[in-house]
Amino acid sequence: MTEQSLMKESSTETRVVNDFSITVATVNGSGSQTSNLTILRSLFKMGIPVSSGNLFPSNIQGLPTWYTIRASKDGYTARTETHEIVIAMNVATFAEDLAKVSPGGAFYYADHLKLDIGRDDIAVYPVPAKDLAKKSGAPSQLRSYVGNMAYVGVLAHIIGIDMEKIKDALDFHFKGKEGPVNLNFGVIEEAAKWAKENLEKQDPFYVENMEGMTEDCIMATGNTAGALGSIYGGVQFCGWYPITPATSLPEAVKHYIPGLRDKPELDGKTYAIVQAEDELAAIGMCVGAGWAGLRSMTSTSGPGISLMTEFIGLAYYSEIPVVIWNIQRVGPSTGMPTRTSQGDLSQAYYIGHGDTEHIILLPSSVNECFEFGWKSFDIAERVQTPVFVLSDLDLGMNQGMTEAFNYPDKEMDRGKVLWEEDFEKMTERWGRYLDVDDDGIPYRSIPGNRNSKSAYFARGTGHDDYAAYTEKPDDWEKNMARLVLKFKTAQEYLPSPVIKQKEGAKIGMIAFGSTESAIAEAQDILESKNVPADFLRIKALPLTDSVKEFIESHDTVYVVELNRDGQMHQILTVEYPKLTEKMVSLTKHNGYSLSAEWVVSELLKKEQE
Amino acid sequence: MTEQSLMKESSTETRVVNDFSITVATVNGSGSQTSNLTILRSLFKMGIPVSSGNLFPSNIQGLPTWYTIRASKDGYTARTETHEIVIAMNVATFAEDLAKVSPGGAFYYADHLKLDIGRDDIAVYPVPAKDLAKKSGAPSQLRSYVGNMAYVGVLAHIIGIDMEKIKDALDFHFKGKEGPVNLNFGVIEEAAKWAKENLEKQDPFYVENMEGMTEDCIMATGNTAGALGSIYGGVQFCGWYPITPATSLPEAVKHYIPGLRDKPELDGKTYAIVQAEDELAAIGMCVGAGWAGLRSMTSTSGPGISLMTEFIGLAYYSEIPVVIWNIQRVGPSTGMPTRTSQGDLSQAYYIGHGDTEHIILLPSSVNECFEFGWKSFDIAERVQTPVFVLSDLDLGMNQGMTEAFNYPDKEMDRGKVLWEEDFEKMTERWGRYLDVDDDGIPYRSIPGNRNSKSAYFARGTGHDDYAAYTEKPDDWEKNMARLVLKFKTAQEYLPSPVIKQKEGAKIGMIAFGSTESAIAEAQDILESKNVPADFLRIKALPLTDSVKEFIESHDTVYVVELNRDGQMHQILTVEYPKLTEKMVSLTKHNGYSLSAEWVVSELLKKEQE
Amino acid sequence: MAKVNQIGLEKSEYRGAPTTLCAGCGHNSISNQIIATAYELNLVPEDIVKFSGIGCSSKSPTYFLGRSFGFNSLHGRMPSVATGAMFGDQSLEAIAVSGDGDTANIGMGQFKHIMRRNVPMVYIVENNGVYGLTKGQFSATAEKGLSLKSQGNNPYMSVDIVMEALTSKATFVARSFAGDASQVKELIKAAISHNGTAILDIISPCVTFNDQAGSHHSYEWTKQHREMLHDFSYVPFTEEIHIDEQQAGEVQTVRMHDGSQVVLKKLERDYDPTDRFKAMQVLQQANEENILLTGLIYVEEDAPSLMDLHQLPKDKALNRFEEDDLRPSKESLQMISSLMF
Amino acid sequence: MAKVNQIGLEKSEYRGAPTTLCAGCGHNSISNQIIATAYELNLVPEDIVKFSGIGCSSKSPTYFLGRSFGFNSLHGRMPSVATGAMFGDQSLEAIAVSGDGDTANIGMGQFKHIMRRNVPMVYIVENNGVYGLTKGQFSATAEKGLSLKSQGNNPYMSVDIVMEALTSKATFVARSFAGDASQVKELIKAAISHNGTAILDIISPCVTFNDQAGSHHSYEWTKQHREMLHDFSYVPFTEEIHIDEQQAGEVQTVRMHDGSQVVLKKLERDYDPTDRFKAMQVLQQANEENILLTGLIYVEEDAPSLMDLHQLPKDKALNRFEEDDLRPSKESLQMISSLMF
Ligand SMILES: Cc1ncc(C[n+]2csc(CCOP(=O)(O)OP(=O)(O)O)c2C)c(N)n1
Ligand SMILES: Cc1ncc(C[n+]2csc(CCOP(=O)(O)OP(=O)(O)O)c2C)c(N)n1
Ligand code: SF4
Ligand code: SF4
Ligand SMILES: [Mg+2]
Ligand SMILES: [Mg+2]
Repeated sequence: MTEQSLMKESSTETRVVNDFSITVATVNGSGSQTSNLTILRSLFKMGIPVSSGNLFPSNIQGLPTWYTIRASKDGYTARTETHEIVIAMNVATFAEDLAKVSPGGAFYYADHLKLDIGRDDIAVYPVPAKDLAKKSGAPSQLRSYVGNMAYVGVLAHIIGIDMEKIKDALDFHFKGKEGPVNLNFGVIEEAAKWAKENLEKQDPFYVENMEGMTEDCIMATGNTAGALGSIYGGVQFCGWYPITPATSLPEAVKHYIPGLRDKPELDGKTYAIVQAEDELAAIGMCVGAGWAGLRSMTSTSGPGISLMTEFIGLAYYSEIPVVIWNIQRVGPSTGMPTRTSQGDLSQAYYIGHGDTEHIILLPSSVNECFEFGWKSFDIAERVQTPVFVLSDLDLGMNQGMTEAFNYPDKEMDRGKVLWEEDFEKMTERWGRYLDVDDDGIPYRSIPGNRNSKSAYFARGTGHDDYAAYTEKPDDWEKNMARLVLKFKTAQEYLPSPVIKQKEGAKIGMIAFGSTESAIAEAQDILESKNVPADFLRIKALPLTDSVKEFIESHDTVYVVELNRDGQMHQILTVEYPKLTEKMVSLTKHNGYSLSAEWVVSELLKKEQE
Repeated sequence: MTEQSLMKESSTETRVVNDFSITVATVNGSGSQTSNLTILRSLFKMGIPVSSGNLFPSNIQGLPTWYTIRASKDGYTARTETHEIVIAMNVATFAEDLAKVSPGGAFYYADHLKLDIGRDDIAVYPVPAKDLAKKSGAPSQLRSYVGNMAYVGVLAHIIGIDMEKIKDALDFHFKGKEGPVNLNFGVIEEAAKWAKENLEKQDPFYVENMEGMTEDCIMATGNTAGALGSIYGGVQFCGWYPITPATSLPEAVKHYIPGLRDKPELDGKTYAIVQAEDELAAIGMCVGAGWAGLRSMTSTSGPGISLMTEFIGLAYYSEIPVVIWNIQRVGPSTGMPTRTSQGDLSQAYYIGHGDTEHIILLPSSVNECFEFGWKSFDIAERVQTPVFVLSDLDLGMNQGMTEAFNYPDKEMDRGKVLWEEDFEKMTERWGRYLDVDDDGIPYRSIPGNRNSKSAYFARGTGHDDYAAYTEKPDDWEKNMARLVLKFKTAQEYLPSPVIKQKEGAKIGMIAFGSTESAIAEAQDILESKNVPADFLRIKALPLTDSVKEFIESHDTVYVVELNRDGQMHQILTVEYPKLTEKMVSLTKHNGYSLSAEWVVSELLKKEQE
Repeated sequence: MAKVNQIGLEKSEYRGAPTTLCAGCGHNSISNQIIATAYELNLVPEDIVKFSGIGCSSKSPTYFLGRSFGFNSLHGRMPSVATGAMFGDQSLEAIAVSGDGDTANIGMGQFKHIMRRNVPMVYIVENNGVYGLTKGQFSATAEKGLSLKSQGNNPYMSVDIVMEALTSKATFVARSFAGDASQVKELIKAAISHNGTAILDIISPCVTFNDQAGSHHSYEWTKQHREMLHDFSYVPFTEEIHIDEQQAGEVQTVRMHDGSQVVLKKLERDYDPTDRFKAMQVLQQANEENILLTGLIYVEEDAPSLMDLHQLPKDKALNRFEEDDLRPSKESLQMISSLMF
Repeated sequence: MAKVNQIGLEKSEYRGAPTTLCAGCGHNSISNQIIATAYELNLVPEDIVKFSGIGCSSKSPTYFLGRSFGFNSLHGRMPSVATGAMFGDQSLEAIAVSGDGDTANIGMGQFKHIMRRNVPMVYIVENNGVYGLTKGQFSATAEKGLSLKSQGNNPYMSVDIVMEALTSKATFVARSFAGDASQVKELIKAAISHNGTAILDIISPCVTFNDQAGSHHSYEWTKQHREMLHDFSYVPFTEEIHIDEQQAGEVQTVRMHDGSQVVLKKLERDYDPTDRFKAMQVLQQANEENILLTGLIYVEEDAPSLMDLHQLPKDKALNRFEEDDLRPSKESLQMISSLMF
């Protein structure tokens, strides 16, 4: 550190350490991802809890994109409404980015963007991106990419990122390949040096190595975690069709599965991954595979789910296990493909014509994406029905800090499946849809079973206990009533809600999925404002009784979610009609992930009403 | 009439006149339809209120089918649980049909089915179907068809159907063609003569000419009525795909439209009907046509609706008028294609990923199918959104007595459409999605408008007031909030609920669609049991305030519907969370239409709880 | 005692439930030939799996092979269901039945894509030019200009299943006529021996809605305009082929993947079913001359099937694998975690 | 003053919003040729309507003809939307843009069926062998065996858009290459003159995901393996054609529906674009020789379009009819009621 900056440092009363956000504004396709990940990873390696959010456009190259890193010594990972540090590399959004900086914040900008600053409530740092890129000797098509490394260096110097950790981050990124590591690190060092020589610290933001918060953590996206979870869940078939933001999940399955599952002693693969021609075919293949006894999954987003409607109804009614990931983006329709949402909840719960009901798992963290990756298969096979895993773009595509994945703590549950030996022992007549155990779940046989009593003709048309076609009114009713019972039984196999209590809380919050981080942070803020609130997070639908008890035991319960119509609130209303007076819906739906600030202010507004 | 039967008649204390049901059991594809329609029509021509129900299998030929005619001097048209007269022509269901006959009822059977009767609580009449068919001299492939005329004749004699009216019915059926009329009438007369000579009246059931109930009525199916309504509504484009029970609607459009709409002064057609390759293409064409300013419609059933999900979301969000008839059958999945249901209500209301909401019209009678046929276009174009018309198999495919169609009492409402002259006058900048009138409904222009300011690029992606692509959070929120307002505005264009009151009623019933007849009958029965109940029939969703008032003003309101999960009850719960304590769900879902008996007994059971 | 085949099964053991299709429907004849094929080839019913979509044709798998698993899926979506299911047990033999509406209208996309992937299955299109089950509307295979009383005139160009299959590079393409029991049967046998998607376009008249004399899918028209490409017979790999010296020049044999062979005796034409492009040419000509060519139109025996491409284990069905092989070790997860920066 | 065309419009009036596609993307070149075509043919922008599905290619209609209506519809479903919309105003000229994924994967069914109906429109497939917008997965037109770093090897057989169009009896089929501006432009002009579905398969390299030298959709491969069927030029009906006597034997002219003509000058091959079957043959051969044939591959000018089949009024757009013509009289309803026994 230079003397100057040392001086500055000691003179700054309001030194802010490890608790601010950094937003980088660039053009997509310009190669800023490596730079941003390098910052993120080096902070993480310094022991600082971090999270990231990538706000990118729905095209491939040339449009504005923003990458935000939040460093939070307290471990908060939600989006914040304030922008302490903004790095402006895109001329098109320069003014907007400048305006965004919180008073007292810091503004870095590529110095070839010769634009007016005109704000004196912030610190301003130029970044000599173009010069350094030129100096680096990188070939011209790589210049903007290398130029992006310049802001890493300048930022590193000004806020004090540990250079060793930057090296580690680059090493990781380039899988140890020396060439690119050195090239990039060279530029970063150069930039840091330049900053040291030319810039003066004017803002209060610092990072420092810390301990105790990230040691057991890893960093991954929800989609990678979901893919790995699926692999550890024994996925055997994945039929899918590309769609943002769901694509990276099956692509990660494809990437990781050979290394994890191919074994020399097997004379072939224990899985198949097929990129289908569209979502109807993807789910059709999955339903076929699920029927044929494979652990089968697909991953898509809203438009894909809509196309799958007919097949999901078939799977519900013919009772075929299949796991469907919906990485939600903003709908209706094509909507905003690169923005996050919790808007497909009701659709998943009720999808299909006729009376239906579906199991939904609601992961809230990268870690839980892994967990539900494997659990979803157990549940689907146990209950013999489609299981949705509702993630979202924010959780699925952004690198998030998370506890290391836990190895499955249960043996695989393949459900009620009968093989040859079971049929040989059987004395009664087997019926595919016969409720033997009074739990609504029948026993199934699987094609390939060579026992001559095991075969049946699966169908989406009316069928009786023995899978025979029927139009008899009583057969229909009986079967549909059994399905209701089956979904009651299902509850015992579903993850229970988690409750975080605050002392003296009379009010509660209910939420689910990726908003957990914002709600948990809001809980702390509310506590500090003397409005203690308990928090129940729903992990699955259909609901279990503890949700009801939670509502009953509070004066008011705020149901907070990222959609327009308050879909979870609607579901709770239908399920607990007697408790409707206690429930208040809080919704936000503009494509951004939830912030604690918004939750706090909306809730307080309602409390005052 | 013979002396004998006259004698019998006068000695019968419990003479039952114009108030019983006739069920004919045959094999499908055997040509019994003409016979059954002849009975139905002749009773109708006698002035007796009649209704019919056809319980047919999902195949083309060779399986059991039952046709029921209800004659009701009081004008009740719902299905009844009792079978006063059963005509058994099918050996496969003989025993079952025999068992069905209500004690004191009458059983007619084809006398070549030499089976045991073994019941002495009913009247039994053989029908010499085979002999008469042979005698008729009809070619052999027509014998079973002609044989069916035999039961018409025997029945006619025993219950006293007016032979002139039978002639009228045949005349109508064969469009006056003498050959077939005489052939069929010959067989019927022969059979009646045979009956007169060989049978003795043993049952109390009679028909008699009556007046005052059917004079203003016609007889049609809901699908024919819907087709005609659409034609009078000015349908310009119909894109469809065959599916039971929705097929006959577009087929009727195709049948009737040339005669009604082709005019010599026009050099072409004012409509186009395209049988698409599937439902995705059908709705796609309709959305294209609706966008291009045509009154556009489709007709399908559950599986087709499921396939249309993505397109309906697009139409909702890009605000394109289109009318979608769903002639409901039993789902989920392929379910029971030839059985009736109200199981697609929730699906229609919420269909699509993301937050959506749709307008639904709920016709309860053949006449209302006509009315909603034309009104649906006015509403769709006014609100610029898809409009569902939810009919069902029972209403759509069965011949029902109905008031004659009323000519539209309003001019066509083409909604807020701007043509060249409007743009020429315009001073402000036009925005496709700009809320000029503060009612949430923007002004639209239509392709083909040659004013250079009129063009816009329609899209299912995020758009601003001017239809430009946007990912801005505020744009998204603003537009979605406007859609909410638009659907509030929509209420004023929707048909209001109808209420039928009973004196002193403290309880109410809410129902919709084709169950009206059963509920109205139940109301009378309940009244006779001193349980007066008011009845509100919902004609459209979103709900209007009078529904709320109705619930508020009763102690208990029974929401009666033909599905498993009580879908309307769920919607009411979501819409009126504060009134949930008052609402009780009554559901039945086995493929049969509702009977008043069931409604009464279920309601009384609940009342006693 | 009833006659049994080499594995001791009576023919009745290959039947299914009684048909509910119309008397005289072509689909019933095809069901009978499937039954006969399975009986004559000594197939174990439990080694077969059936697939169908929705339609009269798609109902028919209920009426054969009652001891085989089957899936009556969704309208037009059978190909995807079959694709997924065939991964379950790669030793199963798939027999799929679809209709012309199911395949060429709503199912066009999946039909085309299953051929790209060469999913191992016999894919029979019971082609009657109409939608039987929904009462006689035109399907995409109805000839342009066909007039039906309840439907008027068909204004649109027709789809030729065989040409579509050839264009999609299907590895086995044949056409037959439900009225020709022996040709249907021999072709199904060959199709079963094929390792990949075997498309069989079988004209199967709908006697209720499209059997009037002029219709290209009627018994009468087909009988009159049909021409056989060759005299076709199937020889199981257990039997030897005897060919007269005299006949030698007149006969072509094709060796199927499972070792069986098909013997093609020359009739009018010189026809080589291993040349896809010639096949298209001959067909196109025949179409122009209003001739319906039947027989084995194209076969390619060395293309890998989908299961080959995905390198499934040879000895054990994928659906028999258990936790041991499906869940990676605990150590591997630690290794992976350490990679998750 | 900027140059204007015969109807007084500057070229800029045919442009749209600035492109958001990658620099160098083939799709941008095609947009430019659409703009040039419309300008040169003196088309009134308001007489054109644009359609697309979803993809980078399908975004491109935003970037041309900003004064024309357009509909950016759903992935793979543009054909149905266009079909319905074209009934609205039958005097409009439709220009549709799709991608290979949009057309040959999810859209295969609608693509095939629009050709059966001969919907009047220019249907451009901007064919790059990958899904650009979702970052480079294989589409169905990717050649078998194509290897991409992030995707591995493409195991499935490829779809040939032109062969599909020929099999589906499309009435106008052409192929070109985004890198050949003048051929693209002349073909679009001819396509616009065509009364029916005009399929243009244009190889349009994705510089971001599939432009490596070996790929059959790269600039380099296409440039090297391309062969023109003929020297193609379009002559508007306002101009006369002059053909040297000397050239006479070398030249074929095809009269388009609107009176314009296309002039085909013989190059290497003797090629007659009015013989569908020959076209298939020539293409198939070229495929085997690894040659990409470009030019007007097939044209049939006398087939009725969908609008002809539906006998729409000639003088007035269907969407301009009002209550008078659309609602039958009160008397007619009484008449109908009396028929409702
Ligand atoms: C999604 C969907 N749309 C429509 C239907 C109604 N439907 C049942 S069978 C059928 C057509 C069958 O035609 P084809 O495949 O030719 O079989 P065929 O009856 O002629 O043997 C249709 C449209 C359906 N079951 N599902
Ligand atoms: C129903 C649906 N599925 C998936 C997607 C995601 N998606 C957007 S574009 C695209 C592929 C586009 O490929 P192509 O048509 O070849 O166009 P290109 O981008 O290559 O020009 C996909 C799969 C979507 N928008 N909608
Ligand atoms: S309707 Fe036609 S296709 Fe269906 S069973 Fe009858 S004859 Fe066969
Ligand atoms: S990703 Fe490919 S197709 Fe998309 S804009 Fe870039 S170059 Fe074009
Ligand atoms: Mg058919
Ligand atoms: Mg592409």
